[in-house]
Amino acid sequence: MTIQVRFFASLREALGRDGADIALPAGARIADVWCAVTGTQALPAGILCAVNHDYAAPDAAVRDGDEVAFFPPVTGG
Amino acid sequence: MTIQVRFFASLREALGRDGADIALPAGARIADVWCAVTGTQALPAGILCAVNHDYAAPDAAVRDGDEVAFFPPVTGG
Amino acid sequence: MSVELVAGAFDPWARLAARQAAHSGAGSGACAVFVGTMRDFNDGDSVRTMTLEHYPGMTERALAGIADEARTRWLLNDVLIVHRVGPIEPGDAIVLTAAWSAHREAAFTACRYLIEELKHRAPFWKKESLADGGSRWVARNTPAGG
Amino acid sequence: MSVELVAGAFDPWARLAARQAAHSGAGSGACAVFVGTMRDFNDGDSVRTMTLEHYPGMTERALAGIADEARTRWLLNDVLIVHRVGPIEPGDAIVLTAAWSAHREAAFTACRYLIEELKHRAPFWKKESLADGGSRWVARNTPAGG
Repeated sequence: MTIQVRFFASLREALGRDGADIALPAGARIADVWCAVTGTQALPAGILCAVNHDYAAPDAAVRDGDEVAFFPPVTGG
Repeated sequence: MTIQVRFFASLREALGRDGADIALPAGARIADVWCAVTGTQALPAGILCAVNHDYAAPDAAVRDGDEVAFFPPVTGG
Repeated sequence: MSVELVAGAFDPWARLAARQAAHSGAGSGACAVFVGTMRDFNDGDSVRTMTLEHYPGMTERALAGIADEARTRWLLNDVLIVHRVGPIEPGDAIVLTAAWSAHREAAFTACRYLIEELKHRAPFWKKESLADGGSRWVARNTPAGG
Repeated sequence: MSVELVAGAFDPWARLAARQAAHSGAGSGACAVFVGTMRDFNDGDSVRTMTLEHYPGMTERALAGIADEARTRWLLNDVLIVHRVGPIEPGDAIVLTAAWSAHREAAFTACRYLIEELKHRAPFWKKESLADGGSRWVARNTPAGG
């Protein structure tokens, strides 16, 4: 399945890109998306995750076509 | 001594006047002002009192030239 | 700090805009506001107009005292209170309280303090003219939780 | 109910005036407002400009969700949220939250809820350009008590 990944703010700058499309086997979870797209071993603490514009936990499953976003703590208002 | 008495709102309407100047012996208290100006025996519960534009208790002493006001609970805002 | 009684209709948002524009620099950060507007009903009755009586001298003194207390209790950059007196129509603004601070907690808490103390202590009295032709004095304000 | 992201400077008081004028009748009674303005200092440093990044789609969804929750929890006649995005200068309004109700307790509590939830959940990120030429991402919002 294909997942559309997006990064925001300081995380986007640190990774040097605003996202990527990535192919993953069925059954993958959000944390697997992170590891696959960044080539790292684990999702760091403090990074927030969203699936299709809703907050989601790192162990939530993703489905083909999902948009998965990773970003730092929010600072609006 | 002479006290300038003022009434407001429903109390003013009930008494049919907005105030009076009244002569009282030295040592009079706010409750005495009320009794003298209205000809009644006691200040009713729920009537608020002020001396010279500050809230005051019924047993507070008044002095020559004071402005003493009586009014119902406030309903501004 | 500004405390004002106004005898005619006032635009609370224009007052706030003017006050904010007068703040030199960009120090504040947080502004909390309360605006009370005359409703066209009260206690189940349709209200046509209202008259706000006050005690000239004591009312201004009470409002200035409340504003001073707020500035003593919280770190505020500015305080604004505007209150209508005299005849007033449904939809008109009755009261405006505002507090500016570097922090939203202080702004909110101070703004709430201003309106609660005003309703509790400032000498104003509302007389309602009802749609059925009668009139009545409002007996009591709603408590803080109402 | 209205939730809006704006890319240029906006006048919070003009927005409030327009919204209030659009309310048919005189039903509300109480309006509580919070306006957050960009300060020219933060963490002891002088801030020249700021950029507000957001997540198009998710940000609007988060704000609409917060406004809906407020309308579920309290008896409100209207809710307004306006938030700036993109480059912004000191003294500019960043955020406006407002709640209209028949009762001031509901208006105050809902207005506070709107801004606290927004700061906690809505995907916005501030990047500051400092007077010394550097820039930095704001790491964390002040807690509700700050």
